[in-house]
Amino acid sequence: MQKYYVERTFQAIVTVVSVMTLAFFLLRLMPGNPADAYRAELIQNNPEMSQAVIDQRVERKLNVLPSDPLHEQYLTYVGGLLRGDLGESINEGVPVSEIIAGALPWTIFTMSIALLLSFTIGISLGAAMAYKEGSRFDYGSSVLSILLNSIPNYIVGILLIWFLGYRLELFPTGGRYSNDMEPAMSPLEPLATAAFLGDAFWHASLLIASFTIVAAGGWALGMRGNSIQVLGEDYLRVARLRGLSERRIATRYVGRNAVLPLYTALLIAIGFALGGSVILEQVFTYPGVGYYMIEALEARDYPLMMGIFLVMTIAVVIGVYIADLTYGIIDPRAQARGGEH
Amino acid sequence: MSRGTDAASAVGTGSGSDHVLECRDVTVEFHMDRGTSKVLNGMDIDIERNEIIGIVGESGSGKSMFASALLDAVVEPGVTSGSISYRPSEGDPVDVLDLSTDRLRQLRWEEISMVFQGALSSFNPTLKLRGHFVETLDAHGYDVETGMERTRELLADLYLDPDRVLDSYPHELSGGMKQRALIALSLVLEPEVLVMDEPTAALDLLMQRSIVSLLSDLRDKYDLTMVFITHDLPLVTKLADRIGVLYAFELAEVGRTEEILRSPKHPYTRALLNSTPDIESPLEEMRPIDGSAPDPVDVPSGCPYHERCPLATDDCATVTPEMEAATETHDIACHHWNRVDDEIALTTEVDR
Amino acid sequence: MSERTESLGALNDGDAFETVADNTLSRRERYRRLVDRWVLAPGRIVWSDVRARIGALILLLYVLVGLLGPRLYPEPAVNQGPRSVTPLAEGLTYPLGTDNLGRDILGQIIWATPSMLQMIMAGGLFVTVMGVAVGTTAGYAGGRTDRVISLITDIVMTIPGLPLIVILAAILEPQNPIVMGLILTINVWAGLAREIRSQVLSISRHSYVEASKAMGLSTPSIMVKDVLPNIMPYVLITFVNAARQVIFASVGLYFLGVLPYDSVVNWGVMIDQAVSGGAMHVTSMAHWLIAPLATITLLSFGLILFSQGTDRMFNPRVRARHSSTTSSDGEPTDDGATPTTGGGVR
Amino acid sequence: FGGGDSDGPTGGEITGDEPMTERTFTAPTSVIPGDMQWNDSNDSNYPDRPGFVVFDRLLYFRATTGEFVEGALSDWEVGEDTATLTLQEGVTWHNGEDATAADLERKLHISLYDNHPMGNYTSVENVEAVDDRSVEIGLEADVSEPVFLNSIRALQLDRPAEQYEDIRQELADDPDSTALTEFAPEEPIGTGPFAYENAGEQELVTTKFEDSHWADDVNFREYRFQFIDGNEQAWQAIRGGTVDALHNIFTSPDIKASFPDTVVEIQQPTNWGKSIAFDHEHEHLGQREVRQAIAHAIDREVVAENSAGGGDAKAPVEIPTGIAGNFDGSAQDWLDDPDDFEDYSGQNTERAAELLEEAGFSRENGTWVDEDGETLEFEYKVPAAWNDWVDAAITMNQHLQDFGIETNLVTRDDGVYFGEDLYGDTGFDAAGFWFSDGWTYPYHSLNWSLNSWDARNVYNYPESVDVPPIGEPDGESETIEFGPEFEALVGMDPDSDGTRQKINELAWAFNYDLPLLPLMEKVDQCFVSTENFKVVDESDADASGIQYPTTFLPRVGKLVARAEE
Amino acid sequence: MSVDDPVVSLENVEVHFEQESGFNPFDDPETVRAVDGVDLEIPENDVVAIVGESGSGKTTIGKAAVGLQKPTGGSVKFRGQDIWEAKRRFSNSSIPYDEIRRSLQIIHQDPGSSLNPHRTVEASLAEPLKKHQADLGPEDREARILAMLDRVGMSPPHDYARRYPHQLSGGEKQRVALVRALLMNPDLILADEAVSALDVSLRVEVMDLMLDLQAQFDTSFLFISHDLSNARYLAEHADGRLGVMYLGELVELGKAEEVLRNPQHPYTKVLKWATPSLGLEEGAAEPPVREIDIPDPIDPPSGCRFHTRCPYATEYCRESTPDRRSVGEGTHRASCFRLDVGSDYWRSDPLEGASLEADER
Ligand SMILES: Nc1ncnc2c1ncn2[C@@H]1O[C@H](COP(=O)(O)OP(=O)(O)OP(=O)(O)O)[C@@H](O)[C@H]1O
Ligand SMILES: Nc1ncnc2c1ncn2[C@@H]1O[C@H](COP(=O)(O)OP(=O)(O)OP(=O)(O)O)[C@@H](O)[C@H]1O
Ligand SMILES: [Mg+2]
Ligand SMILES: [Mg+2]
Repeated sequence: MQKYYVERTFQAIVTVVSVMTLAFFLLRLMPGNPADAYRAELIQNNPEMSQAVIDQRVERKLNVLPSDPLHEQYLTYVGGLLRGDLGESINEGVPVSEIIAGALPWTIFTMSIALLLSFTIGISLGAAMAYKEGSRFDYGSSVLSILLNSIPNYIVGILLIWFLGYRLELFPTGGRYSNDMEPAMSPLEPLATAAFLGDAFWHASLLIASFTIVAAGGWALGMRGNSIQVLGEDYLRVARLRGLSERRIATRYVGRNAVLPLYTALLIAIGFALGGSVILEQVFTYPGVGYYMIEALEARDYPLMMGIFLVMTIAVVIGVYIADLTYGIIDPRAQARGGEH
Repeated sequence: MSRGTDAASAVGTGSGSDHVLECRDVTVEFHMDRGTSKVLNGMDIDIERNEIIGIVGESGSGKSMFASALLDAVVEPGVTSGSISYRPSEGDPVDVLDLSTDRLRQLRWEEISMVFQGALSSFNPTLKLRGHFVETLDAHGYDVETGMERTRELLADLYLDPDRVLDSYPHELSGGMKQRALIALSLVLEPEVLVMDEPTAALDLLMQRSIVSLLSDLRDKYDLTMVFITHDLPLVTKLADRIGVLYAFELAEVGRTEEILRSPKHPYTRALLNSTPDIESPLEEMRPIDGSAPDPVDVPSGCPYHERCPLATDDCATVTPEMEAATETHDIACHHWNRVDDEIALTTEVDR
Repeated sequence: MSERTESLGALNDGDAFETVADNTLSRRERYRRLVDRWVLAPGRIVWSDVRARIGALILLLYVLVGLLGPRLYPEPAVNQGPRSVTPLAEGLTYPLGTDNLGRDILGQIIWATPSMLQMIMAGGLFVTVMGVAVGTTAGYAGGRTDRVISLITDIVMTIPGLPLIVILAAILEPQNPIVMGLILTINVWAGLAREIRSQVLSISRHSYVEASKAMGLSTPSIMVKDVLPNIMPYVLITFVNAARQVIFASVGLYFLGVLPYDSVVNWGVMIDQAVSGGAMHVTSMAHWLIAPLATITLLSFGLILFSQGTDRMFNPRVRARHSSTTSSDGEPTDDGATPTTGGGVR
Repeated sequence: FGGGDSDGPTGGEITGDEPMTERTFTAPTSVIPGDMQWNDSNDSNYPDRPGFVVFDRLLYFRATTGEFVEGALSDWEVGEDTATLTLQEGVTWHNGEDATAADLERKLHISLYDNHPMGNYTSVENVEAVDDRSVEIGLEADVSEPVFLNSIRALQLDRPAEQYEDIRQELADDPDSTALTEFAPEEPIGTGPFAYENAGEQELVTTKFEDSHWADDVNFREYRFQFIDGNEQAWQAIRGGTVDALHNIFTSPDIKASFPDTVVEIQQPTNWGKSIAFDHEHEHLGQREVRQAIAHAIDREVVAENSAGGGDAKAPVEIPTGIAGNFDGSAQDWLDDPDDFEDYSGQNTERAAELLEEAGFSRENGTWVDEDGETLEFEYKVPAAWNDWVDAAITMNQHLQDFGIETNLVTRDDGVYFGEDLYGDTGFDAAGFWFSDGWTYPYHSLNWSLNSWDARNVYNYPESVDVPPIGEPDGESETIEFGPEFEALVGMDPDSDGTRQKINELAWAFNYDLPLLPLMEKVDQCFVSTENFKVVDESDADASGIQYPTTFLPRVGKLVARAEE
Repeated sequence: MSVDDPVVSLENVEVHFEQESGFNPFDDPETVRAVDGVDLEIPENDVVAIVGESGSGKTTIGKAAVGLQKPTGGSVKFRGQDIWEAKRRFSNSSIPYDEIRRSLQIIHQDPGSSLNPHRTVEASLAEPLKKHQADLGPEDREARILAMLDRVGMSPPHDYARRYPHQLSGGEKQRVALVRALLMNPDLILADEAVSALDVSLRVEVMDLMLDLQAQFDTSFLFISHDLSNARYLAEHADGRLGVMYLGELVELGKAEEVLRNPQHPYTKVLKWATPSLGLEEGAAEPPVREIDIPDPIDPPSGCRFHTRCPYATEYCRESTPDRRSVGEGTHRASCFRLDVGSDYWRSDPLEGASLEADER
């Protein structure tokens, strides 16, 4: 009875553990170490700093690096993880969990809005295209969707920054919120909170737009295919004959039956969104987890990288996990179809 | 090549009785790259109130097109022409093919409803059966509560457990149960006419037979007129009052069931009867029909059956046969129908 | 009985089993048939679809540029022209202008094409081969093999791809485009494997597979003849996705500067240099950024268009229609107007 | 630079009696303000540029002339065995306390505990406050004034008792204590003209400190730092008016041209430049003729120009001698007779070919091969993210390839480049390097190139080389032992003839043997928007000499707010 | 291999499927008892037709008989050699597995999926020849295929040979499948609902063809159908036997004519009722079963499996399982208590809705 849940949970744990182990050792295989990276940074930012001072600082950085054999470091790390301790960032000198806690909400904020927007736009457009299959609208929108889908989102990002940010100066091109904005997140101050969220959205709007534009094309194409299939189903013809209103048919019949198969894809996309934010956040210098990922990579900040990798992996695992566990509940057909979906 | 449009030549039904549907020159066409495909060709037939009429024919002969045409529901991009006049028991007759969208929406299911060939895929897979009933009642402004009462009664009449069925998703029911539920759904608005397109094709024989025997009861209980479409001749003889035989998108013969069985006059009907496996009749006499069914884009001229017909003469290849009445209730579209008895033996022993 | 036999065929009983050929097909004819089936017919199919045709032309353009470009077009060199020349400003000397070091931009794009194509091919092939091999093995073997492979596949699929690629690239510092291609698609194959596994499961339920088994055909030959042709559309789509992933990721990572590059030009490096060189700020340098962006977009657009139109190539219906050695007069249905609903067309 | 308007881009004359305004001056910072901590001995998130505003340096160095200028110190004296440092009158901590000699003493002590290079000449016991404002430092080794001052030049008065006295005690008790490096104050107690006000997620606000000894010359209320990461964002910020200044951001002329006319550029030499480091143990690069040939084959002017995007922000090295100061040619002032030196300028491929042939190479199919038929080829590594270096390297690479030397450019991750290639075990054939670390006094740069740990270990330069007399490359060679030479130079009076002589000899050794090949010197570019502020002309010595104009000029009243309307 | 041995003999075969609890995590893994304790011998040149409702295990028993479904119990022998024994690697079987594999062939119900859509008719038909007559050159192969196509009435054969399956009608596809099986020169062909999907008028044609070829090549046929009239047509023509399956059990088996003329098991009677003849008589309006729907094979009823629907069922039927009994002399056998006049059945109470005497015909 509970066997499936247990198995699935076990698999999720195995996945996280193996990915973490892999990542741990891969990270140490990378050439260079935090001290090297620090030297590079010092030299670049402080050309006037004397070599002696640089050496001295690098030396200090080396001292904070653990010198145990790798497998012991691994055990220590795992031990720490079990206690909920992600370690301390070598570069920033603060607990990794603190950095992630600071960055994660922003990535979740932007990515969830972007995903929801792209999903909504995509499925509406896709359904509209399917309804008008073969029309000029369908043709044009399909080409547009394909075109959008063939541009990497970071390129869209560059273009948006370029034109809307730099050229027309309509949008901010980076940062989380305006300088004069007091961060407010409290139900007691609804106005301030709304203003703050609005401002944050304003700042993230280009980033969100780049993700949305590209992803919406993909969703639209998927939804179009599904809807066309549903539109050809017998039950739709019967529903029309039964005199159901077009609205009910569009929502309860076409919409629902065509969207449900995308549900899994959406959940998995949510999981992958964290990892997918890397380049975009870098382009927009938006300090979310993806941004810190590259920062950490450049600084060879192992604990921070591990922490971020962990978060990204867990996000995917949770996405897939939820998708697997709930799909049967969401879509009654799944039970009939069996495990494959 | 249509057989004239004059309504006078409508296929007789005998005793000038009460027609619920009168089809005149009903034609369905598809325009395709290859040419125009006439998948129903000048169909003239009257359907009496409270009768069960069976329409048989081989696969692709246009049976489903006829069924769809009765509700003006031929799939796009098919074009239906001709006239189908519907005479409700109260009120004025209307032409089904000439209705406003709203009136058509009301006509369908409230007055003429339909059970499809594929019951298995006639339900929305993500909606419980109850939902299907409720939304149908809702869409037609019926009182849901009384409607559901009726639904339960219908389901029970069909040997189904109403509660269990209503609370199931379609995939949770077996094919036979789904098929019966679909029949219930088609009757929920108390229509006058029920069109059934191969309602049992996908089912087991036992289930087919059981459903067929239920249908007679339903007809009596709910005062229905039924159009029962099938390729299974033995099955329909158990049920129908009259049978029409379709060949190559046209009616070849129509008559009372015993007339079709005992003295079929069209060579095709005879061949069909002779080729139907049957547990009773002697084996040696069963023969297949040679040749194959015509392509709708390219139907042979004259009598469409002439290429396969043993009686065919030169005339058959050029002159399209008109419906001729053998008896008051029996019409045949064949130049040589009166030679049939002598030339083609009927090998099935029908009466016993 | 004899009557029936007559109706079935004029040949005498038993003859059919001993029949031997009385004339041999010329080798030429055989060859012609093969070419028609495997080359001409697919070609005609692609050509018959606007999307596929445009896609094919785009891809052909890139392949030609990749093969011939470096031979025909001078290698870009530092200070070969003035700095930041705008497109066509100096006639056709620098058709797309020059960059901040006076290098011809068109030259850079052309000279970067071969390695990009190698990278794409390497990535695409790697994904396809891995995915098909792993997926078919799992799907066909079933049982414990399947469970173990599926678990590994699921795990690989779960690894956040981009970060992994970044780390691998840092470790391996690939310079060789082929190695690059492999790294960039390091976990893409898992998706294909999973897809193929379920396809194989469903295909092996088809009765013709069972018939092949009944004939005693070996598993590999059933795989190749009965299963693979069905999954070709998936393979093709995945190939394109892998190619896209290679393009997107490589360009993205070069752009981020986390991939090493040498003096060989590269579109991603061009974008990086253009952005950090201020192309977004200075109108007169916009071409420096637009050229590689457009190059990348066009290529992936071409790939997608091509794949969208090409999955028809694996549809036997379409194939039969375009094959000249298969007569088409006997075709019972016209699938150009195959109904999507209703009527029981068999 | 800028436009030629009658009003002048600098925004008119600065009279020195501009009225106080409520204006805010905004500049970028690359550290997220919310993360900042203010102990520069702690390596994480110390905001460098804001540090310049909040803290005072002991003294400032004018890179153009090599002079030292008053900072927190008003006076300094470097004698035979003691150096005396004296604080300015009126230096006040931002918590209101007067800064005293004890504070200076604490600073020096802590620096010495922290292994500051000053420790080469003294130790904690020798550093003592002698009165309210002076600290005396007992010197343990011979050291000339410029060398000593250079060693304390980066020190700032930033160790108030309130925050650091305990730490000093702890360090005194236990020199290995990590108390200092772990201390991370979120709010600084500074001594500079602006005091910390608050730090948000995006922005750091500092306000004018009225008790500062600089206060009279500052006429605006706030100095803010906004988090801006990356050059593109910074360019956009000054174009869009989000910031009033950029400090030290390389900007090509094209980009500069896209700035509003009101933005003026202030250039500033860094005395820090790019060179090619050769692995002296490399089969071919270990040969002097090869290095010289390479020097001739590369057109350093083109390299510098390309590296500067066609602008003048990179100064090509005129005569490679290892002495900094090519920005204005001051490097040559040290040379008694510059003509004696090989200047390698232009692209003299004939001479290069001659040199290679002398060394036994010959050209086959356009490529140089040695006597054994081995191709003259090497890998050239540069850090990938240093765009100007990469541009220079691409150019140089092209020149060498055109000449027939098979070079292969390899860009490396910065950390790997320094960690593995330069300071690690991977090594390199040739690599991008620098040839002076910011000091104009030749002792430093020559010592660094010829005699440092880096010279020995990074590019494997020998401890001694045979060098012919100055200006006579074909003369009889004499061996120079670098160790003793430089040891002697530390303590020598910079103004003496002997010192000059020695410097010339060493510069010649460099010029002849080319341990490194200096290519160009970097010029810092600062930008100030004169929309709301006025700034002195670049010709002013203060403006172009002291790092960073945007933080130093306000102190001396040369960057002032316009009167508010 | 002895000549007396039947081509295939099934002894007490049972096939149980462990059903993977599909998607729904709440389902326990279930065992479907698709076939339970079936004995059947198919001698050389014989035709056996098996009928039964959907899900009664016809396909499963058929596949077990041709070695495509491994039985979970009992044995399946080919001319006395256990098939699954022979399949094991390194087994020293008297008949090599390859030989067995060649001898047992199958034709499927669904003409649509029985041919690989990606291969032309010729390519599909070349496979068996390549496999079992490797010495044939490509031209001979082609000639033989064309001859066979012609033989089954598909002319001109070279035109058909180059078609893809979608270019064939259902009847033509079935013929190709038949040719494919025949080209293996098999001893037994399992025709699993091979005509059910065809148009009524085509069924006779294809069945005639099968009968013809059966006679010509001395092949045995195991013909499976849910349609009694088709089964009868084939079985009676070949003078073969007819078997009736119900929920995994073979409840009646005998000469086709006998079984039909004198059905013994109540279920056979039901089937007969359900198979309409072209007669006019209305028949019993009510089906002669107490329950229309077939019980769940996952949890088949105890005792006689038909007792839940049987109009004659008694308490006794619920508790005990009937043995197979011969009906008269000959091979006609059925499993029903009513055949045993001495059974306790007659003394037991009828179940609700049933009666011992329900209109006996
Ligand atoms: N959408 C369509 N477009 C074009 N032709 C169609 C379409 N639907 C059906 N046809 C053709 O119309 C003809 C009649 O089809 P119809 O569905 O009425 O046959 P049928 O008698 O119901 O056959 P079956 O017994 O197989 O259901 C067939 O030849 C079929 O190919
Ligand atoms: N591979 C399988 N796994 C699990 N259960 C199976 C499998 N094959 C068949 N079954 C089950 O075994 C029972 C008998 O199936 P079988 O296919 O033999 O029936 P059938 O008589 O051929 O029915 P039909 O007339 O529908 O083809 C059914 O309940 C079916 O669901
Ligand atoms: Mg139909
Ligand atoms: Mg079956």
